Amino acid sequence: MSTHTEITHNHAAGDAGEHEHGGTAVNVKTLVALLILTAVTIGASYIDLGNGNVVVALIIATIKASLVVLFFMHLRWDKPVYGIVAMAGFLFLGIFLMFSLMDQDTRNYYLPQNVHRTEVPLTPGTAPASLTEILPDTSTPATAAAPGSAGSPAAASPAPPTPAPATPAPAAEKK
Amino acid sequence: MEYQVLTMGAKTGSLPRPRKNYLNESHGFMSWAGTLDHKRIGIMYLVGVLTAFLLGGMFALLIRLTLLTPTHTLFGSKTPLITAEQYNRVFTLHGAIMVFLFIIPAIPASLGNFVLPLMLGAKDVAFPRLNLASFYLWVTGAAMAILAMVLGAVDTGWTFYTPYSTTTDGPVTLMTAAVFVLGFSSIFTGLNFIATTHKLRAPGMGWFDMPLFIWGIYSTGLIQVLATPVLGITLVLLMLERGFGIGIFDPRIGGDPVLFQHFFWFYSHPAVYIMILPGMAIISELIPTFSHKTIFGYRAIAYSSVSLALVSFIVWGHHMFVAGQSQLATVVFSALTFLVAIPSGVKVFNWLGTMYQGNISLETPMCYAISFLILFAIGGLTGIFLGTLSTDVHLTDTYFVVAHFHYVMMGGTVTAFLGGLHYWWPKMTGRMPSETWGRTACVLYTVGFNMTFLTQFFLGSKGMPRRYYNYLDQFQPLHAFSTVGSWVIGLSLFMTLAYLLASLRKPMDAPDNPWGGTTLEWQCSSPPIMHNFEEQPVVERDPYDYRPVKGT
Amino acid sequence: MSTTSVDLPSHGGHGEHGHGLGDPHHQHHFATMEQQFDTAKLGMWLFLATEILLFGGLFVGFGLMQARYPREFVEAHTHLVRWQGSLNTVILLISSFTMVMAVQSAKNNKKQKTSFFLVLTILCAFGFLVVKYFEYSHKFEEGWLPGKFYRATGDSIPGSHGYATFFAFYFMMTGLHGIHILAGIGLLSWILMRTRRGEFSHTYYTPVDLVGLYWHIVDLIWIYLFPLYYLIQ
Amino acid sequence: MGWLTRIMMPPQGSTFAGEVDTVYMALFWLSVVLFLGIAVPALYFAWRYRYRAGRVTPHVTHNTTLEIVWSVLPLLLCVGIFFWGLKGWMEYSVAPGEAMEIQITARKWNWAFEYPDGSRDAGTLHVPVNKPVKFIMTSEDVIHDFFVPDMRVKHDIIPGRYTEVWFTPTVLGSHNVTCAEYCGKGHSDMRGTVIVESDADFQNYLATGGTEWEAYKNNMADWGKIQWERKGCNSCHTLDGSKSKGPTWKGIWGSMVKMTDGNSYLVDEAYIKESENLPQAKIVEGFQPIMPTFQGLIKPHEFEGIVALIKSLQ
Repeated sequence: MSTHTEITHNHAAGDAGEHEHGGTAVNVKTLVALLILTAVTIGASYIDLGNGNVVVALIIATIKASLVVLFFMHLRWDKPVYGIVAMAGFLFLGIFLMFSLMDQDTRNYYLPQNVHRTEVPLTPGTAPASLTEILPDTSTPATAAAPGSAGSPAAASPAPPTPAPATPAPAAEKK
Repeated sequence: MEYQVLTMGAKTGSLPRPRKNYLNESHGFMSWAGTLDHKRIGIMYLVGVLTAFLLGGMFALLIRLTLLTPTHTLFGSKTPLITAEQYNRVFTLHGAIMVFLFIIPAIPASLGNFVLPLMLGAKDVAFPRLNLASFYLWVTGAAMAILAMVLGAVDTGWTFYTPYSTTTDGPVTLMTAAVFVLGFSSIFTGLNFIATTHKLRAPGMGWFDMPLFIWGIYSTGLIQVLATPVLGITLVLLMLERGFGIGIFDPRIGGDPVLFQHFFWFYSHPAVYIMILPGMAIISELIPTFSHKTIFGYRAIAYSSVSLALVSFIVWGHHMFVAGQSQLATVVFSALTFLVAIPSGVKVFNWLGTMYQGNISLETPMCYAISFLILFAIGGLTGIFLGTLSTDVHLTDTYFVVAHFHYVMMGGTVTAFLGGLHYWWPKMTGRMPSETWGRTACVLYTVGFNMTFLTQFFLGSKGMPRRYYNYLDQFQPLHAFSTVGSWVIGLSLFMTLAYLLASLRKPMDAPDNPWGGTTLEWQCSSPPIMHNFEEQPVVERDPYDYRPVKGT
Repeated sequence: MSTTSVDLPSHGGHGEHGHGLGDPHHQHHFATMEQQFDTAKLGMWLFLATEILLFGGLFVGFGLMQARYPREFVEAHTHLVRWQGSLNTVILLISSFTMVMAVQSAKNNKKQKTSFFLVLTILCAFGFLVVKYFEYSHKFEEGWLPGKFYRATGDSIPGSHGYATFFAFYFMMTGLHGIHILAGIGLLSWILMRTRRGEFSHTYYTPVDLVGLYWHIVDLIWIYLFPLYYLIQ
Repeated sequence: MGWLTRIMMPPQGSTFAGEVDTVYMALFWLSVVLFLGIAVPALYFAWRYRYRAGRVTPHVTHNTTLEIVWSVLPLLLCVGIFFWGLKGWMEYSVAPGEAMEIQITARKWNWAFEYPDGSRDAGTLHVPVNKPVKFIMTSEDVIHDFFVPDMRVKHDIIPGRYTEVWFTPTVLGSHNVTCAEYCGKGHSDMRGTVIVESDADFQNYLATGGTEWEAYKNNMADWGKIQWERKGCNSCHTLDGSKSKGPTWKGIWGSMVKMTDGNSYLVDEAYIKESENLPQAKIVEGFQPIMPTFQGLIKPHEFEGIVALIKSLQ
């Protein structure tokens, strides 16, 4: 970068509504800050913070984005309306994300009590393996009423010893 | 030129008409196809959307005719008019054409394009090339949609719900691509109008000196810019799903069909306001002009336009109450949905407040405005049934919903569009359309509309699901009545088309300000000259000031 | 849509009515060049807002699918190569810097410097694409592909669709970003050409400024893509 | 007002219907009042203040009090309506714990119902009167929607996932089921019937195991093959003679089979019946005693079908 720093602030073109903002020095400083932040975020990713990693990464990304918007895109000096427009974009994106996540996170995934007799959605004829994994116990009241429920085909077929997904995956999953 | 003040409905007709106007400035095909003039682009858009309306209307009449009898036969014939597969394609085409090719561009891109710069006292929109590009994107999208129609048409419904749309046969990808292109046409129109409103207002015109039509179009632009990109990406995902099986929406490979609905309605609910806000904006012009009285609660109406645009982004989940979204989301979306009632109510009451103690002349545009008030009231009030959770469970996905959104989109937007068309027709063409025919058509339209769609509320309440080809015999009388109503609407619209076209054969007889309006577009000649105003107008008074001015 | 963005700055180029303030770029419906410049800039920012929402849709889809398949997504993240992402981040940041320098030079009537920085920016863009090429070909070899094309083996939850979904988003988001880079190269070359023809000066450099804004938003999107894909492992 | 409700809404068939109809009618009257509040002034003003040349209109720009009143009043009204609707929704969205569970599988373009005891039926749903019934629903292809107008319930059925809906039927007789989410060519023909019957009739119905098998009366081997898949026999027994965890069914009918205890037995109906109920009683040589009992899980006609299937595999 140092090779470019000899380009100095130009004072010649100061006429006709010229707004001289930023300039080489500011641009170089911004670039250096961005590169340092990149190094920081890469470094932070090697430290295991659990969910904190995502938060740290997104906070640093937001700082970097702000630097780009404020200095490279001149919002620091420009009319506020441009900033409002950009913020509106992010605001409505936030609304979209928030409400969709609200649905996703609070959704109830119902499961039939008698899962062993359920025809597997979409792939008839195969055992609903993913569902049997999720079900903690097949001796639910309804099946207990029918003697010999242990004879259900799904229970009889050896279930693959895979861990259950954290959220119930669609029953359509084939093994 | 001073802001010429017109008092108490003084209709000026004796101004000398300039020899050249935007219509006869230049001639030949390229002078239109390559024009950057917002007025010519507006006219081209008008012809385009009216053609789309005609086409979509034909499909509507065909749908109603098919549902006339439970056997879908006419005159004792044995074979049905159309089969179930054809019926599904017809209602899909009706919906897709009406929504994407007609209503969304109808008011902003045609009337808005023509009037917005005039009202602002500007010579053109901010980006004339982008304006023309937007029109050609519309033409491209329309051509693609027509091509898809010729290639067999799609049967997905205009909502493209997955996984039906990803598994059904037909040129779905082409149709989706058409809508994608139309989406960008809409974005560019909205973007252009926002920039125009910000930067090209006449000297002296502050934000609260703008006509309310501008506020409505501006709010519409906000939605077009902020919501339509999400439609774009949704359609891209849908195309990739069909083409490459990426599986975001496909439950077979781990996707979530309800996710598609979130994506789709995040656009398509705000899109409802892309349709209705310009309609409301026209009514906000018509009522003060024909009441010859200043608008009541200017700021409240202006704010309500913007707040409707904003609220429209946080209520999309009310399309999905029984679609498998979480119960919490359903309750939250229901609660937020009721917020819509407030700005809508504010507008309606302020319009009534404007009429109170006015001096109301019932010319054709005003007839449409009153028709709008009645139809939109029904559309809005039936929205309460659908926003309320317990009744929505029963009513959603039935003809009740069909009737509701036709009352809002057709009873609201199309009625306002017709009102606006008659209002600005003299400005656009320089001719006065026949008042007798106009009022007759308006009354016929209102009667026919209520015959067609009021009936459908009862059908829906009784449990008639929408998009049904076959129905139970018990619904036949109501369906038949609705079909007869559709003929009345059809008649009134053909009548309108006929007398509007007929008026073009007359010599130019429209005065510059036939209705006594106070906004800037009535300050230029009818039709306007190429660059709109002889001199840059300067605004010195409120937009709807009907008080007499000293010295006139 | 990227290609149509060309229209935004372009119509500043030819004032066909030519009765403005004497500047050939002045369009008749603007009172001053400054009003014209501000309007173009506002239009560009509005367009950038649509870009944010266009990409945003994919970010939302990614977030929702991540909530659905948290373990698969974390595992799939480890297949991405951190240094490649980091290198591309640095390349794009530098290109953003050269871009802003190009705009500054154009504003100050420095034709040579403008060209120089534009060329550097274009070179950075190609560098980015080269890294991307190696990244993609690695994914293709290993079968880490979207949706039904997913062929990789050795996942810890065999048969789960979470992996294919992750790579669907990976390819769509980086792919859409890559298309924007390509469009950016086109735009940069176009203003480079116009710079060499000497069309820009301190009174008229709108296209350079607007392409600069576009290029920065492409960088900005990558600033979010980078940690989201390469650093969460 | 009962007559008006009857004109406008379908017959009331469940415990939800009363609540939904009450809210509906309340909203109806509210809408009528508000509609008149808008339409009557609009038309009256148009007549009362009709155009007179030279009349000066007052210059009233706004009235803040009035505008606040007509913003806040609708808001309060809406809050009330929201909570009223929420009340009905809460009942609708949470099924009582003791509800009987019936599984619905929707596909283009029919309904399959499965009862807790494994009985199945297509198109016709039987439920006992005055008892809560919960439906766990899934789709095999596209999104469908289970809509019973008389019960005032409706819910989408989504492929790859289960959704739930419930009601307590209160009126004996048959009620229509329709699909309310567009699903293609046969969408409008995707109808069914809910038969609400007394508890005794319902138990009687279950004892016969549904009516689905009647379609196969003349071809019981096909019915047996369906059972072979559904009951999971296919996971251990093949039909083509190839080896699996259990003996193949091909060619065993009427043959003598050697057991691990050294004896041989004739494969006939009695032997198959014993294998179904007491699988560990006799183990075919060369196989492990891993088969679970199917006692009580196979209805007479299903057994008949399986026997017919084995007979056909000569």
